[in-house]
Amino acid sequence: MVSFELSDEQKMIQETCSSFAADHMYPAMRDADESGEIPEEIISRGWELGLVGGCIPEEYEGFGEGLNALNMVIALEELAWGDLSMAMHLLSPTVLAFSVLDQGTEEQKKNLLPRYCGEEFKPASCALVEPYYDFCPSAIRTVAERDGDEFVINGGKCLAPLAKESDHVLVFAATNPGMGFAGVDAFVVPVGTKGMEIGEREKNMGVKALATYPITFKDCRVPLAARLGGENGSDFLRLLSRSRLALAALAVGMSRHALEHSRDYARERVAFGEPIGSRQAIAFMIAEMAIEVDATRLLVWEAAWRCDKGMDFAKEAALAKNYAADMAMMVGDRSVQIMGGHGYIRDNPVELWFRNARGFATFEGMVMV
Amino acid sequence: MVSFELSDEQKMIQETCSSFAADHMYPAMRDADESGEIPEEIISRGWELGLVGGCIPEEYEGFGEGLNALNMVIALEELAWGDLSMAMHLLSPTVLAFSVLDQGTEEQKKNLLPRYCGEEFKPASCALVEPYYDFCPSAIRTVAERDGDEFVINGGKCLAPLAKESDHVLVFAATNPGMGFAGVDAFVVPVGTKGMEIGEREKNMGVKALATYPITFKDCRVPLAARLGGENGSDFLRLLSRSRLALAALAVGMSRHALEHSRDYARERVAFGEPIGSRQAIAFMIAEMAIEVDATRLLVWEAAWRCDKGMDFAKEAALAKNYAADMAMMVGDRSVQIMGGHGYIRDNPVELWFRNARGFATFEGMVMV
Amino acid sequence: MIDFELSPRIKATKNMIHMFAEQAVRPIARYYDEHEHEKPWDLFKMVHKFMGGGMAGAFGTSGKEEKAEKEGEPKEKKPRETNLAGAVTIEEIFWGDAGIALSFPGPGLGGAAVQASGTPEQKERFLSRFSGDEPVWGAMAITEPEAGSDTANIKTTAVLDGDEWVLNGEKIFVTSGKSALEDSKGFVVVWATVDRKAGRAGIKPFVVEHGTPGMQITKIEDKLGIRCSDTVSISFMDCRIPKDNILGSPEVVDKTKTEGFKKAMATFDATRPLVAAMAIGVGRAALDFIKETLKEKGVEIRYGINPNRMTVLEREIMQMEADLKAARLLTWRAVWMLDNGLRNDLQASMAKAKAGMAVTRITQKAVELMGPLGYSREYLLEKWMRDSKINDIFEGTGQIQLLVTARRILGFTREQLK
Amino acid sequence: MIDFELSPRIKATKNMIHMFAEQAVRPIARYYDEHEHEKPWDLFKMVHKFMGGGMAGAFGTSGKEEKAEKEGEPKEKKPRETNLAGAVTIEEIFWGDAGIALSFPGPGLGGAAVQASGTPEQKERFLSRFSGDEPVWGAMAITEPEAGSDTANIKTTAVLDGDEWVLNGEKIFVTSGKSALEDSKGFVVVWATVDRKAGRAGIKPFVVEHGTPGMQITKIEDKLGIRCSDTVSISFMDCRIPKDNILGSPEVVDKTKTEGFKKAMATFDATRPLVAAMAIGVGRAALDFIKETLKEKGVEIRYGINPNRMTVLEREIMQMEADLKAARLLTWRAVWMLDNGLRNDLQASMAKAKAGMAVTRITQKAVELMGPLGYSREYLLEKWMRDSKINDIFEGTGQIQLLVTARRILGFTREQLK
Repeated sequence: MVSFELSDEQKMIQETCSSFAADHMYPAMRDADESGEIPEEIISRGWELGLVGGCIPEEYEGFGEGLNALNMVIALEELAWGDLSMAMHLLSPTVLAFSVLDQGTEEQKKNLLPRYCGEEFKPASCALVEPYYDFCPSAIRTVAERDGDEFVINGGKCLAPLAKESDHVLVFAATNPGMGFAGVDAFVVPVGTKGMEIGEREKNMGVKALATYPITFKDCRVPLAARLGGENGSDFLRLLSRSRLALAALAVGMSRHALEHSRDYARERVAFGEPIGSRQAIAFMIAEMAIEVDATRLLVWEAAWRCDKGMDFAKEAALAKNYAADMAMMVGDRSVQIMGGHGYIRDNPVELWFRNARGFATFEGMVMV
Repeated sequence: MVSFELSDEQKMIQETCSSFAADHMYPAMRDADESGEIPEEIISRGWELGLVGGCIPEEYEGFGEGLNALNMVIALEELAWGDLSMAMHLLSPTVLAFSVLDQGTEEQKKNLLPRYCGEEFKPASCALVEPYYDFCPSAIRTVAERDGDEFVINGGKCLAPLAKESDHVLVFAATNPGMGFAGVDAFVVPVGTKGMEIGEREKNMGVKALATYPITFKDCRVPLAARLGGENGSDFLRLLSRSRLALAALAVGMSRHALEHSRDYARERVAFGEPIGSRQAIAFMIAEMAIEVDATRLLVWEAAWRCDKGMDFAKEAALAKNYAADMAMMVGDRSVQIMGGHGYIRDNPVELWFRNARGFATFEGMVMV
Repeated sequence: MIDFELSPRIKATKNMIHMFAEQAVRPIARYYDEHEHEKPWDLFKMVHKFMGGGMAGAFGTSGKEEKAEKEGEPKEKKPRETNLAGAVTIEEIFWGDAGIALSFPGPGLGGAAVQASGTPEQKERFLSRFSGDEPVWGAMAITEPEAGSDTANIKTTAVLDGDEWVLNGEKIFVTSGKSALEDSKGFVVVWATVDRKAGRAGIKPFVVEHGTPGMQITKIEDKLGIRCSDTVSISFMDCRIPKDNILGSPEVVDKTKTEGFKKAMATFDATRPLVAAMAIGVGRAALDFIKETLKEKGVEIRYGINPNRMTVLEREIMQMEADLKAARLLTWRAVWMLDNGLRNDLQASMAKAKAGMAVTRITQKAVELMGPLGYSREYLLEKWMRDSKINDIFEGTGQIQLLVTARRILGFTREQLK
Repeated sequence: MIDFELSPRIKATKNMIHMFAEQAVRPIARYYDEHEHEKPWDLFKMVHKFMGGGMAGAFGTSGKEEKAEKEGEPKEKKPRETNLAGAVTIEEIFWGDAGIALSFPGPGLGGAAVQASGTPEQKERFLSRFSGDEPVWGAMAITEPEAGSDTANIKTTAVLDGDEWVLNGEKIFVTSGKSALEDSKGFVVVWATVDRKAGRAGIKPFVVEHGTPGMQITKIEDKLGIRCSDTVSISFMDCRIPKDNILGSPEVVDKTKTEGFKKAMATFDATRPLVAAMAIGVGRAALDFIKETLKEKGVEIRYGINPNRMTVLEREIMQMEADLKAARLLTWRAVWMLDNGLRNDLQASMAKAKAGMAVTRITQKAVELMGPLGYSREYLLEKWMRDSKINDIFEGTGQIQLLVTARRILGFTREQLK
């Protein structure tokens, strides 16, 4: 029966994440963006929210009941309200951990999952995006060829979060090039493996506080066991779709903050004798921003709900992610426009959201629900 | 040296067409749309403007100095301000006549051009568009195969204006399928030719007063001499581009009228104690409409100017036509929106412009400069 | 607990209605577009017989459902689905055809007004007829030639003369006015002022029965679309109605409290998401048309690839689907709130604004994408483009919806944000 | 006679400037984005030497040209091309880099104000310096913390005390304020009120020389883009300037006539299309980047086919080109009118509104289309997206432009359309 009401557990998650975002993340957002550094303390506090370990069952040393897309998108929205870079940094382990939890072999689970259930934040990276203008997850150019009891990986990646800081990188490569999504597999590659070279930290327009790296693979050899799901491999489209839900949820949270900021500014800023929000041009912009933020959230919720229900949700996740990317740019652009000259100044947060927003069209992987 | 000033001749053309549109076309627009009939008298008066004969040199019994794209787009804008259907009806002979004048053999010119220089309106049709959702002029499916000293035409066409009323139809068919624009030729086919069947008058959403027909070709044989340009054939992309200039100019004229109507209504209609135009939401719509109408006109002028200068203008014409189609729909939609419920009623002209506007995305050929 | 699964009951209705829309409505859609002012009487009788004005979920509830409702409190705990059911049903039926669906018999907005502000006696007197053997229509008359969206500016007057109210004025854009007053034993709810000086506070709804002397239909509009549904102008010249045909109290309360008006607005809060559902139904019809056309041609849509690597056609379809789904979810949220007794005026306006704009865009784009097939009246696509435009206009234009949305979000009054 | 062919003189300048932009400006664009508040002094010297503030066509004319102009009447018959030349030049130089171009030495808006409202003596006194050996900047100070677009609400005061005006107040968003007042022997034109009660009529422009006591730069902004150009806040505390540093008459004419203000607006009418040209330059840079990338990959754009059969990439590029061209033509029309002594305030606003919106959209779309290459600071595309946003904001936001456009088209006054 249709309902839009959060469960008590979800309300709890929402409140905890929301106050953490407001008390710790947002106040540090600007400095983190300018310095490119996220204060240790915020991450360790954020880790205490237990979002990762909270999904991992006890048998793997976690304290949760497994993956729950809806709970996670609710959490992600709140965290991105606080700061996108910090949220993506804090949740960098999700792609590897959740992929293993969802589709890893028992051995992979036992070896890897406990690492992400500790007291301490444990980064993990993933390498999906490639440095081509027309990169497409269905046409990945990095290849993993089987050679005896090894896979040999060749290719180039970019936007791999925390690659240098991590022990492992989940690398997506084509085992059957030309087969589209079905031809892609994921490999757990330890940092330092011969043939895998992590380049200099990337400089991006936005998410400046998030450390991302390019990675090149030259005849990088990994054992068969490194393949997610072992012999059977894994369902890449499903993993991709889970990451799209995560990215869309982040876009909703960040955009919601931009909307709220614009709303408050339009209410308080006086020009020509009245608050600028009392003029239809500004007021209608804000109304449309509000409508699109809510619309995107509902698209995300519905796709996540389908995911949790075990229904096919790949199409819904793609629609939601693409819709979210457009929405975020529209909202980010208007949040600057509404502040006029003040929006162009780095004293104010909107230009940061404007830069971050454009990233969602390009981001794939990087975080997962 | 850059100038935006019309020549005296152009001002004259503009004034003459403008007053004809205001005095004769616009007052009859609604009835013509409802009845599907255009009063004879309007066409015969319109013919007296001499727009077709005025382009045909005396040697072919005309009274002009040949084609002039700029003059013609200026005229077309004014006529479409009056009514789109009437303008397209009145100028239906242009595609055949101007194509022949521009690229016909001497024999074709001598035989055909004098027909369009008389006192009486002389219709002529053209068949370019085909009834496929993805029709594309670069991939025409109607084929003309050479068989001895004849061409054999097979295929189906639609949106052929005044086909039943005309003596000749200029038929565009692929002589080299797969060769794109370069593989297309035009053929002068007399109505009644065996194998060419003109169907029932079409029912369209807009331009209801313009009679258009589907045509099917089953082994329709025409002599080699029927091919425009004879042995050498013709430059189809150039003809297509000339027709795109014409269509774009018509879109500008009709949209300008919709803009003026919206402007006047927004100025006079009072709601909530003030003219609705004194609210930014409506005012900004009108400002954007005005900007886009002017922008499109300038795109059309520049492309027409290039055409007259003998420069390549195919790309410019395509950009202008596509831009014009989007602009016309935006303006048409808003002209209805601004009138609210009154815009939805057929007492008012805006719903007619709304229906006509959508046609420009589909129209190709049909009229030419 | 967040859930997007329709209850079995609603699913069943949905399927039934869809079959009906596909088999009984869609086939005659073109005929009633080409033959404006004709009515599908056989269909009306069938609708009336089998749905007992159930479709009227669109505009308030039928006599039957009305009774059912009396039992439960308005804000009862156990979840109700009446409005969700309405939204789902409406989407299906409007997928069939908007013009015909709008012309269906039932209490309509007039009935909804009686429902919202009538006394039990009035409800019995005015609504019971909808459970009779013959199709009956109820209508609502608010708009006036000079008012438009500006409903506070109503000039039609109601003066108490002994036991009767005397109405004078002119109304336009009355949906199903002819059906209610000439084609059936229905009524129209007329909004008139009992005190011009009192502004909104003076505006009251009055029920005027068919055939009341002094009331005359002066014009039947020719329209761009939804042609099967009649839209009329009505003039009132010394039109006398019983004293107790006023809905709610005749008192002109202080000018800030505008009780009569609030009721009207409450009616709109309930119907706005349903109008959104209408739009969504038409938009879905257009999208389905494109997808079927492509399917026939063996063209598949590659969801999930990089959108910039798609064809224009693919990306447009993807955006249409997302827009349509977004509009539907916003609509479901608004009706769900209503079913659960939550204030939903903001969400109702958001849903209608989104649906109206999304669907006019979708249908206009669809006609473009289908080229000659889109522009030809051989297919219904062009009709859907014409029909859907009304959704951005009636029951408050898209601009009005944005205005209401903005006021609530910014916390501005009508005076602060005009 | 309609003509879109640039005169040989302008063509030559265009080519020269383009070469300069490509070879001297583009290569250092990233450096001055990453090193905010540093200045390319060698480039400035070169610009000053070879262009003699010619680039300043952007913001009023240089001393040299200024002299040249004295000869002809303002509304002379024989066609002038000064402003068209300015627009064409600016597009080329901003194609190179917006931040650096904006930081070029020259009279700037301050010079333009002197030009528009100064006496011959003042023009000589304030503008001659721009023909000197060293680069000099002029700046304009209008905006205040509480005013924004609302220039009529200026709170900075100017009180006549004997032979001096005493200025008090604070200004923000002064472009090149640091360059004018600290890096060179320049000046800033400060808009202050001599009579608060007089509203617009009381607002006058005053020239304040570098190093005038009581004037202090209080803040240098960190910005989203155009980082090479300094934007400063300036405070005035009992800042005393000579009596004859006021531009135009000190008289407060009746409140309807706002002569001083009209002059300022005249300045804006002249500069607005030039700001549009700046936007177009940046937009073209982004479009060129995409087209070159595709060319390298051997991807060709199929102009002329059915747009719905194109790839998303093709159609986006086609729309970008059309938008850019449309903006350029609107801009050329506006400057052509100015060159021919025609009132162009409407066309100037149309051009700026179109250019600002088109180019923010183009650059944002371009970054999306280029995926990881677009988002990376390894390439300049992301910078152009940041730089171009200013074009929809400064010299009057896009909304202000639409407002001005709408007022003129609807024939409404500032009071009728707020």
